[in-house]
Amino acid sequence: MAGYTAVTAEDLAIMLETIGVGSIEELFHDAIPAGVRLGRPMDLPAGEPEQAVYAELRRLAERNVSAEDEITFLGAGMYDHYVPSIVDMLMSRSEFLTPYTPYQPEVSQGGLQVMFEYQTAICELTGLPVSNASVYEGPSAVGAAAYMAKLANRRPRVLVSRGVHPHSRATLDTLAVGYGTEVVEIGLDDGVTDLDALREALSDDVGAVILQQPNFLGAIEDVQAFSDAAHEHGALVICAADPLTLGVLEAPGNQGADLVVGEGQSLGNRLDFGGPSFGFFAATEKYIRSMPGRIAGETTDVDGRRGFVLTLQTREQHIRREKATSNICTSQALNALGGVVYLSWLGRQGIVELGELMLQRTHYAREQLAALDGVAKLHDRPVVREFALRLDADVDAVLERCAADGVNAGFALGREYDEFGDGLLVAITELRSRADIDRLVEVLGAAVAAERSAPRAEVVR
Amino acid sequence: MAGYTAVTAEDLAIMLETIGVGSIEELFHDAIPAGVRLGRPMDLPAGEPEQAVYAELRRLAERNVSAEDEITFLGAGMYDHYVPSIVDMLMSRSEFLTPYTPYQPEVSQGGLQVMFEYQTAICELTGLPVSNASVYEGPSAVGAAAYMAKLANRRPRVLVSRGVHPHSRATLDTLAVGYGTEVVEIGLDDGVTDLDALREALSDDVGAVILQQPNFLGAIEDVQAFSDAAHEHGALVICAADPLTLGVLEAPGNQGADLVVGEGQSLGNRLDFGGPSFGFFAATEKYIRSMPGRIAGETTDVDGRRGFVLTLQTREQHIRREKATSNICTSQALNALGGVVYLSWLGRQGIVELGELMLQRTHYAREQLAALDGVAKLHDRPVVREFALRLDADVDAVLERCAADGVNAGFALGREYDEFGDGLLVAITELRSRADIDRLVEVLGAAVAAERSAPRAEVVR
Amino acid sequence: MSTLDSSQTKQQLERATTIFEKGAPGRRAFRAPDLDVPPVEGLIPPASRRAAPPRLPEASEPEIVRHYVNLSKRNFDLDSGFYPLGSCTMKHNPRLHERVAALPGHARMHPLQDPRRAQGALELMYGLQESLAEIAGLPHVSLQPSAGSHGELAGVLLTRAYHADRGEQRTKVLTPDSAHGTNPATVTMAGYEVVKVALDGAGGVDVDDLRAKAGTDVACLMLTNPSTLGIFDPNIEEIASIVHGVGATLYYDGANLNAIMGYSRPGDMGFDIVHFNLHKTFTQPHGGGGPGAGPIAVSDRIEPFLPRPQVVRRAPAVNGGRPTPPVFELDDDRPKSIGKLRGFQGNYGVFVRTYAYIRSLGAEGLQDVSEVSVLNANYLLARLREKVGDRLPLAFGERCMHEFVLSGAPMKKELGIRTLDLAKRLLDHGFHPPTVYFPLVVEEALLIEPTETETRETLDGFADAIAAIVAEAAEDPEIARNAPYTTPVRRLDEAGAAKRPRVRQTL
Amino acid sequence: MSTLDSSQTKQQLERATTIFEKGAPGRRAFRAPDLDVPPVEGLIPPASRRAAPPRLPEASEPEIVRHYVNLSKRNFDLDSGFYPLGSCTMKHNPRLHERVAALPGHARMHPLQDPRRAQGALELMYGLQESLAEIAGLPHVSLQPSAGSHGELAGVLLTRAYHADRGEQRTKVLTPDSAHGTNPATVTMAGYEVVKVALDGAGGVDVDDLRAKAGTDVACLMLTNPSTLGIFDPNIEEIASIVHGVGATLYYDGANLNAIMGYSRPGDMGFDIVHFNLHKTFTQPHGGGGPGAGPIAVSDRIEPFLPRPQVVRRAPAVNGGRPTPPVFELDDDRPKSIGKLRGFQGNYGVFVRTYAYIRSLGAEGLQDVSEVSVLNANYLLARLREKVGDRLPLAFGERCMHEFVLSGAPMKKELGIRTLDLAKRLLDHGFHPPTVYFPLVVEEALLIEPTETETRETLDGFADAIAAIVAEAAEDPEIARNAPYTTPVRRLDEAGAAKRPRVRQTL
Ligand SMILES: Cc1ncc(COP(=O)(O)O)c(C=O)c1O
Ligand SMILES: Cc1ncc(COP(=O)(O)O)c(C=O)c1O
Repeated sequence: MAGYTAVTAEDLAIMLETIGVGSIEELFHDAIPAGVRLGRPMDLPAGEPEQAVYAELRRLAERNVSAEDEITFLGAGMYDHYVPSIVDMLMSRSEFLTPYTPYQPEVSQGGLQVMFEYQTAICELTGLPVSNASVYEGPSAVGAAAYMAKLANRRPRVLVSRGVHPHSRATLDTLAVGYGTEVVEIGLDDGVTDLDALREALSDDVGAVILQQPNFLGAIEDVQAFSDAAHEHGALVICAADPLTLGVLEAPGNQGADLVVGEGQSLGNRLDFGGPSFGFFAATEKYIRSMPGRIAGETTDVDGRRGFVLTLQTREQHIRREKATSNICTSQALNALGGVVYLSWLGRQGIVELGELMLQRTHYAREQLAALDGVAKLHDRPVVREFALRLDADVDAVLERCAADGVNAGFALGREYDEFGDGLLVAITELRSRADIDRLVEVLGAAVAAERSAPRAEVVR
Repeated sequence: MAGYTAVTAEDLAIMLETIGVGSIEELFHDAIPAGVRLGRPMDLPAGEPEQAVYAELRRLAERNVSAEDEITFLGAGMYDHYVPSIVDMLMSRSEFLTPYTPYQPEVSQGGLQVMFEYQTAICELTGLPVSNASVYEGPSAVGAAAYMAKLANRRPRVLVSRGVHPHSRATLDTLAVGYGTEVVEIGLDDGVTDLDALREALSDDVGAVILQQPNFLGAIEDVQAFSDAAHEHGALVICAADPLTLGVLEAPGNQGADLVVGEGQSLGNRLDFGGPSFGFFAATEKYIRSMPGRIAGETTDVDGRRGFVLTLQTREQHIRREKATSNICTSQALNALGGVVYLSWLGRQGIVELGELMLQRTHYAREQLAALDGVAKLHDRPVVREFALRLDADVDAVLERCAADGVNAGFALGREYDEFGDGLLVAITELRSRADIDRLVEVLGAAVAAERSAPRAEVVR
Repeated sequence: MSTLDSSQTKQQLERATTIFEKGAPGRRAFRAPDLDVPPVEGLIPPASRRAAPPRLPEASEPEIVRHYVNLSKRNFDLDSGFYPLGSCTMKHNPRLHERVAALPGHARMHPLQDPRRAQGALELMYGLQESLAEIAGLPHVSLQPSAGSHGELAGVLLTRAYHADRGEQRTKVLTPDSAHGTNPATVTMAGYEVVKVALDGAGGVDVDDLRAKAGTDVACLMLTNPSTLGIFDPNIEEIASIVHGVGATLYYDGANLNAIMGYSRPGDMGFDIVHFNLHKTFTQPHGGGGPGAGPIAVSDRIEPFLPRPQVVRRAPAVNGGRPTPPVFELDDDRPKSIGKLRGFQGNYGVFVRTYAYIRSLGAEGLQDVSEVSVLNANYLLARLREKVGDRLPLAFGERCMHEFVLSGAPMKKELGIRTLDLAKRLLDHGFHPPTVYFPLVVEEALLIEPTETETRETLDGFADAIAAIVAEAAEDPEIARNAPYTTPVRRLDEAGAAKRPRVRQTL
Repeated sequence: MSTLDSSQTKQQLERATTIFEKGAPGRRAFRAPDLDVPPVEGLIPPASRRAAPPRLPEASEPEIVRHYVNLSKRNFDLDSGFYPLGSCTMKHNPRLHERVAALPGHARMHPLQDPRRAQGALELMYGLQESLAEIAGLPHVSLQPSAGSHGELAGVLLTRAYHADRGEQRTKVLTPDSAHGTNPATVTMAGYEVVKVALDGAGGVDVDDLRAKAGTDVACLMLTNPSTLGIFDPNIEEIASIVHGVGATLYYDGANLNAIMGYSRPGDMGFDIVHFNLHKTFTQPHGGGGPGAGPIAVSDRIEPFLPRPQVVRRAPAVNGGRPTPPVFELDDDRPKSIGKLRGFQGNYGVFVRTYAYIRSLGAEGLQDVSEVSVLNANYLLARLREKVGDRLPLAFGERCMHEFVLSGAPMKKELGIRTLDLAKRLLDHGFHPPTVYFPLVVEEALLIEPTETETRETLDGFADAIAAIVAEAAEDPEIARNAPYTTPVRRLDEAGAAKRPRVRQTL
């Protein structure tokens, strides 16, 4: 057994005497009715020393093929970026890692100021004046945004682009059942949201329209056109965005979006097989009192010193309970710290340079790949860091061949889009060099060629 | 180029103006005579961004077969122990990682108290009343100890057991040339220092005798007998010890040793391909003013608060210069912190339990291995955590076969001892389970068998 | 003796400056990799191209490090001191967990990796599901929810799906007064009406009130047990049977599971759904407000509706006589599922830590956790009763589980200091205060949860500090009323902050 | 306003307690793995068996963590503030280096691993040797020495071996007054006599004195350049030629290499041996007093004597047409070698960090380091002259390299505060003081080295603080004389500590 308790035999004797009971069991037996006592040890493996637990977790890690083990072009919502060492260092400082939510601001100025700085950075990126201090992650941020829209205008319906991440749409569907919003999907037209279809579906019953920038197929959406259409009907515009593209892409807040939300992982957070990362949530001034989650605000102390507090708490569950704007409590403060440290590290010029590098490499990769036999662009729209292809071969089989060559060629779109059963989504980051891309071209080209010449085998389960 | 400087164009202009020069070059050209200016860029690879440097260092790491990649029984002075996570965490705290030697005690109480605690732990382990705050590492600690003996009694000769680590003996030889001490080796007799030879070599010219506990062949030395013999001639007894065995072995300080020194790596320090780790250096009261290195002492401040300072600094180079007891300045404070954190984690009972575990597994491994065909004990002496075998087969070839099976069977004694060309030194730690040992038995047994049956090949370079 | 300013500490003298106020134009830490492909202009249509770079900080790496390291020193943290925040289970965060979570095979693992190449991650998640199921006494687990409140939302949505599947339309969810705010907030978000159940005189659910309110329009009862009063409800069996009797589901807020592991299980009490706070009971560091994870365990009748995907184990195939290892898969094919609550498979990094914790402690260790957490709470309670029992009486009963609630009402009345003042004054003593003004049912409440990882010496020191503050207030209440004095900033103007919110820096 | 004790900070109020004073009998953090072999009694002969367990601490893991985390907060550190400790090059320590050094392929690598399975480590060491050789302008490098002073010892022992090999017995080593204490201490340890060389009026070596003392009994000149006065010796070429003229070796103390990278090289100045302080110039964190590494670069004539083993590269073999990669080996077969200075191959973990640093910066970046370190020093010097030039004049000359020495003598005389007082008062301003009372040749010396990683704002702030202290002393010197006030402890009784040394805790 390993443990972190500290009760010695002497402690125990003194403590029991002080309490006035004869044994620890007594405390439990007095409190827990006999009918619901377990009465047997739990059936779990025996505890192990630290070295054994380390070995076990290493064993499991080695059963995974991580981005450290292959050249990966997998993206689709989370991206293999370089996490700078200072992010790890700061996130692992006890003073940031171990406190609770800053309920006592006098001894939480570090965390509170980090939130304030984070909010500032998110506002600047998104082009909106208000940000909260984080929500869970990207897809649930979309669901939370639609709920906020519901609270704001009580309209029964939201429209969501099919270019929005499938997980975001699925999450929205799930949550909307709860708060009673009807979700209507707007299809794609050649890689981007079908604006005509959107206009057609819009009405004064529509509380919000939701799009993603760049969209799931990597394409740049015309946010302004989207906003104009929606605003004509008084609908809120919710834009899910990839924050790391916002050094080169116009801020959605400057293109009419009322809410800009999204997945923050690309900002200095690990992949972690999907989490924890953070979601961001920014809005126009009007919605400041409808936001979910913690918000840090600047103020002064009794002596006039600058300080920070959790503010506008009357929105929140612990004050307003059933009337709260959200039920969120614990969110992702530490991950958001990682985000703002990353953005500070990247800096004003760096975020543009990084965006430009991704843009150029993505263009290069797209053109090189599309020139392969049996490979074509799925759409021709401008992209930033990810793009979709069509393969004239079984995508899964091609991916399997590439994997055998140490290359993860991307995401099989058929996993989420029936209409793109032949689709492959390829993501580029600053970690994928031209040499990596050339390798992908070589490996994918060979795999497609092999699949096209191979007699199509029966699919065996 | 990557860098950590912060001079913007505006900074530069202001700074140059303040200084009163027109360019940075001017500062250099004014100061450095033309004849010794380089006049060309240095011929080094171009600087790279963090991600590229990380990738390069990972590439190099992967060209190594570390203790993470094989089952290793390699010891011979450094051991693959589990380094608890709290050691890493504390060693990487900025507050411990980045300060200099504590020259300003008012803002260095953390580091100074750690030294004091470390010294306390080393005293307790070694059975001696005085410890310094660390020296570089094990072998040079032996050299430093002999120098201290020289300063103490000015005698021209030291005797050193052939059971002392070959690197310690080599270091002693190198340094003794400098301070003009003659080094005479005392041979081994059935695995331990030949006491008769020692007694014979002793005279009143001998300033110190040096032994190692357990010795390089893993055997427990009779420190008391050694001390008694040496003290008869007024020679100092210097015992190099493996500190992690001192939970089960008597403290050399209780067996007459005047100085106990050694390699601290086994106390919570990484292997690091040989360093940095730390050396420890403990002595009887008499030598407190002859010690090398920093020593922390307890004192009080002007208000009577308990505090710690570097003390007895008149021994040191920065005060006494050519009359100093040693030239050491920067030593191994951070590694010593790792050591005392490790010892705190291990604790009073833990160091005994760990010693006992090694003892039992070592015994098991030794008996199992010695029972193999073509394998015999090199000596029959009691051992704690390491033991020597003789193989009836080419040792290097056997090691190579074992390595191919993922097992590093140990250290070929022939690398350091001509007389043990058939010798293999096998080390056991808490990380080598019975299953690992059984695997070694299997693999080594097969390797020896294969070598014995194979026609002896010509040695090809 | 003269100091820089004898009335202020060094931290107090430093005006807080943000990272945006540091640095200088042109400074930077990041260097981009060289552009290694032929550059092409105009890849982004002008209307979509950002005109000016976002005004992010411009600072060197050393400046950034120093800024955040110094900021960190303006936080109180668990690695530095006692943090008895009730309902939050501020127990020691083992660093082993950070080490294993950082292994590249976990940390740099893409969530959409082909499951055949993610067997380690899936095996871990499956193993964790199994362990949590055993701890909860409920057979099925979804790891997906991101925190406790997210688990609650999952639970109420599951309830909705369950009733809908049976063709029932229920409208109400019952929850007692002592419930955490997330409970009613969740109910609203999930489209139900909150109905409050009263407490009885002992702090438990008022069974008569429950019986009165439990009709067939009730979809669910949400209960925290032990409650936020630190009381294990003695009528738990009756409560369960009443709720079952009307066909509603039973939701167990597991925030307080730290009190009962190995002693009692929500499933055995008749509950259908329980959430775990892995960031409370299972040592995930709180990170100053997350991340966490809020897995749920459910009964058979709820299982069909669990979020997708679920991690499943396919029976090891027998391959030419030799059994192959089991294969783990992500099962997305769940026709009755409520769907997804978030992206991907949940906060895997948190699962790694929890898995490591459960493997470290085992059944015996987890039971020890509960034993010592209850022992420590009762010991601290006894010490406080002995010292300040008249001024800060226990709100209900005689003993407690892993936490307890004192009322500051007599102190307020007799000494003229409020619970808030006591809390602030504790800061000067180097302790983090308990949770204050929660649960709402106790006047001037102090909710104290010491956790099992604290020593007796620490508990004694805390009791002494409380006693000293109470004694001090008897002399001079102004001292506490104006506390704290030694913190980086003193009492802050929260009302002003809310009135004219400044939630970002003007750049 | 009333506080706990208005005249003391929280840290000052806490009595320092050691880890041995914490915990309680029976507490523990470590759990041993189960004994998995049949236990055998009596494996250690009774006389060698320890009778009672060593009285190590008995504490739980949370207690240990809290103890050391709190202790850490009683340190000033470079990640929190300016640390202009002259001659120590307290530059930013990039965390990238800690990350890469921790990779198991480096960190968990046994030093006696078969070199064929240690090719990464050997390639790294070889690459580092090459880089250091280029930076020094000397063709051969040994990485073995553990610190600067160890490098010095290596250098003087090499000198001895060199002369011995030529059949010469020389007895003296020259070193100027401004030398660091390790220089003369090393000379003694290596069995030579120290002969001091005077300085000229400009702070350089007095060439006449040198010429007078440079006889054929001189084995070596040890010189620091730029000197510890921050002065690049203008007569360096003449100095070298005088020393060469008498057949002695030239040893270059490279502690100050940060000033000249890319501008000038010891080898090109005629030196035979130079040591590097990887913990100064190359960012290895100082760790509160180590670890460091002190590699040496040497000329051809010294090379045969270098310590063993050396890392060598065997020319890539051509294997059936395809060239195989180069193979790195440890060459132990060096008949003239002075032998070993320590175990194994040196402080490899430090080499990893240095290698990463050199790869990050490249030639251009290292030159930038020197440029900005000199720029920053001259800027700070200019600011200080402007503000306090009369009270704290520059000891020699007008400008400096990467550091400079002020004399506190006028301040002492005119204001009645010593350099020590100024240093202690700086602590209250949140700055680490410069090196004080060194070099010895300057009265009341302050040796100030800002390094290249500090911003202009920080330098300005430091200059302002010095000016404020000087101004304050003009008003009331007692303030500085009794400083510091805000540190965890105030001035300590060092004399008492040395008189009755308590160097361990009585258990
Ligand atoms: C009783 C109780 N329920 C629910 C929650 C909400 O959990 P989370 O913060 O993980 O969303 C909390 C958190 O404080 C709690 O104490
Ligand atoms: C000029 C000079 N030489 C030598 C040394 C000694 O270096 P180390 O501390 O690495 O032994 C120092 C260290 O302060 C120094 O400043």
